[in-house]
Amino acid sequence: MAKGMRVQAKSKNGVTQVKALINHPMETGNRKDKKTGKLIPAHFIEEVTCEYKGEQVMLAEWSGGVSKNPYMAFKFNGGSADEMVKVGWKDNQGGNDTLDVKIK
Amino acid sequence: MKKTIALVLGFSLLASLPLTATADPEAEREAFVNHFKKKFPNIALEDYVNGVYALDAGAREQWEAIEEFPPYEIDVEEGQQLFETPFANGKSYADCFENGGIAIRQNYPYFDAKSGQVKTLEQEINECRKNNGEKPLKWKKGEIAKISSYMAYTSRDKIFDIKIPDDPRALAAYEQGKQFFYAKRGQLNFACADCHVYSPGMNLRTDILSPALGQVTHFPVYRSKWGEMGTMHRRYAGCNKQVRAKPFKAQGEEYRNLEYFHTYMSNGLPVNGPGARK
Amino acid sequence: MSMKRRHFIKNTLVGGAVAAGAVAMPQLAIAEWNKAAFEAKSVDDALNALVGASGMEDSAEIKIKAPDIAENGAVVPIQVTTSMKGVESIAIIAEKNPVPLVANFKFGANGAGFVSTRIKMGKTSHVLAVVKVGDKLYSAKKEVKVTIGGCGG
Amino acid sequence: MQIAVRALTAASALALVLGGFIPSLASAADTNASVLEEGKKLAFDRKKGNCLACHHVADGISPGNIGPPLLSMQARFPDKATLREQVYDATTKNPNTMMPPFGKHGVLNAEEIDKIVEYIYTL
Repeated sequence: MAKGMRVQAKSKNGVTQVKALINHPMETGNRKDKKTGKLIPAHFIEEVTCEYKGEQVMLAEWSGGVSKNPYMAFKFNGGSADEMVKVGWKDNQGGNDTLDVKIK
Repeated sequence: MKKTIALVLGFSLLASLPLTATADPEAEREAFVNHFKKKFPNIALEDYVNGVYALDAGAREQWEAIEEFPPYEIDVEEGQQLFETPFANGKSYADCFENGGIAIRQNYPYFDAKSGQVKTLEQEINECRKNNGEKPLKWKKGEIAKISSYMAYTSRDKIFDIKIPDDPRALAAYEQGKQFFYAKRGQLNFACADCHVYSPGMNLRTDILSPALGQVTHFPVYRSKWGEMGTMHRRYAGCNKQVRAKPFKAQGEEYRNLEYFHTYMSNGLPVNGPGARK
Repeated sequence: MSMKRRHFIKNTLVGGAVAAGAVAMPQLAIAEWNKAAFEAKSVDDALNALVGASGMEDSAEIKIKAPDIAENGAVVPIQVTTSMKGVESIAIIAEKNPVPLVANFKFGANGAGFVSTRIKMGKTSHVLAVVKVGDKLYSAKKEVKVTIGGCGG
Repeated sequence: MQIAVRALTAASALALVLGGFIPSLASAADTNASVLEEGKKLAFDRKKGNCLACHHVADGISPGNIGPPLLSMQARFPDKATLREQVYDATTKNPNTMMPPFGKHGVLNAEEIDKIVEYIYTL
């Protein structure tokens, strides 16, 4: 299966922009199942990180208020083509994933 | 027996259509396109592939923000993997389609002289599975929508070229699709055309109605409302439900004929699927 | 638009991810997700739990790009840009959400003052961007109207 | 029911004229106020009248614009029965109208239509 995460990193004028798209339900825990009427348990990404040259350049903390199949982008000073960045996430149920991509 | 009744009904419906005898789909398509040109003189024809985003700047801005990294990208990638994974018998989807299934979306749906029916891309995806001993997929979402997304993706920029062959059955299918499109239905009594031909760009509460021209070009779609991909027939069923009509079966004759007419009206526009919609 | 988009996507499909990393998470700078901040029901409580203060100063150096009218409250694109130096974090808050604090992005010394994401909004309210520089909080806000669908269903 | 509501309207008009001086009419005025309130609720309810889907109403949030704004209703419909028919089945006047035939198709029952008509007649 395809990985449930896609990452792009692009460097321009000494600034690198990292964009990530993650397949994730992002359930807040406050939503009811339409059929059963029961609350759907919370299941959302709590942390997203990005590492560049072994150093953490970004750490995001999220609530279930980030949309389903979440997207995020950020920029950091530095980075150039062909170097690598690593993006990782973990959710409140212990799910996690990482992906290394080359900066373009 | 049941079939006979359906057929008789079908014919009687047709007989009641004054246009049947003189129907000229190409003239009707031109009139359809001209209606939109007149209604929106400042919208370029090619922009209709972008649906409602051709008409509303505020909505377009959000859509462009989403297209920055569209949620369907993961689905296209999964669709490609599904498409390329061989069946148990060693064959694959590519063996079932012209040109290995690549860049062919613009030819669907088409009238199949052998079966005397309109055939859609999703239908042939499942036929391909069946012919190779695999179980068919569910019609409206999931794997079929992903495979169809990938196939649409490989066809981007190809121009829709739906043909209505010189066969009374093909013309009848087109006519039935047209009649479906213009018929009021459901408790709320709406025709497809009411919203999408006569009122595109208008607000239904805060929903902005999309123009019928070009609608088919961006399917399948990832709808934020669904939080996932869905096929054209999933959307038809949703529309029917919204007007409180009983939806027809996905890939049943009604929706296939509707898709035939609906797509024919967009002939000349490029494939732009899969799309992202609210 | 469609041309640019096609081009863009083709690029990514060809380029894409080159290698899947180890499943282990990178070392995190902090140990625990900030439960208190993300369970707070008010903006002040959330900020106090998050950064230990809630006093903010409006800043014209923070720009929020968000729709005037959200097409779908479940997916509202929000982009925050700031030209301030030394940005430690950017928080995105939807004032009237049951849990107002939606996301907090922290940066190392090389943060470049830009984040973009898509958030859920239950109803029309202000979206706040709160930027932490040193001990101070700066903010900007923008109202986003959440739509009401036409078909009654 | 339609007649009952009309009687109520007459009573409330009287109540308005006489103000609070006649206590026995106060309850009729209350009833009428509640009819208007219920009518408004039904008119705004997305699963019922859902008028705001297409019509602008003075204090309705985010209205649509497919139909004409609901204002000057008494001037536009000197005969309230015509307005009621428009809500009940707009297709009698115009078969191609986009307005759903609320009564004919059973979206609303007669009582609900009466209440809605009472309410929109005040606009």
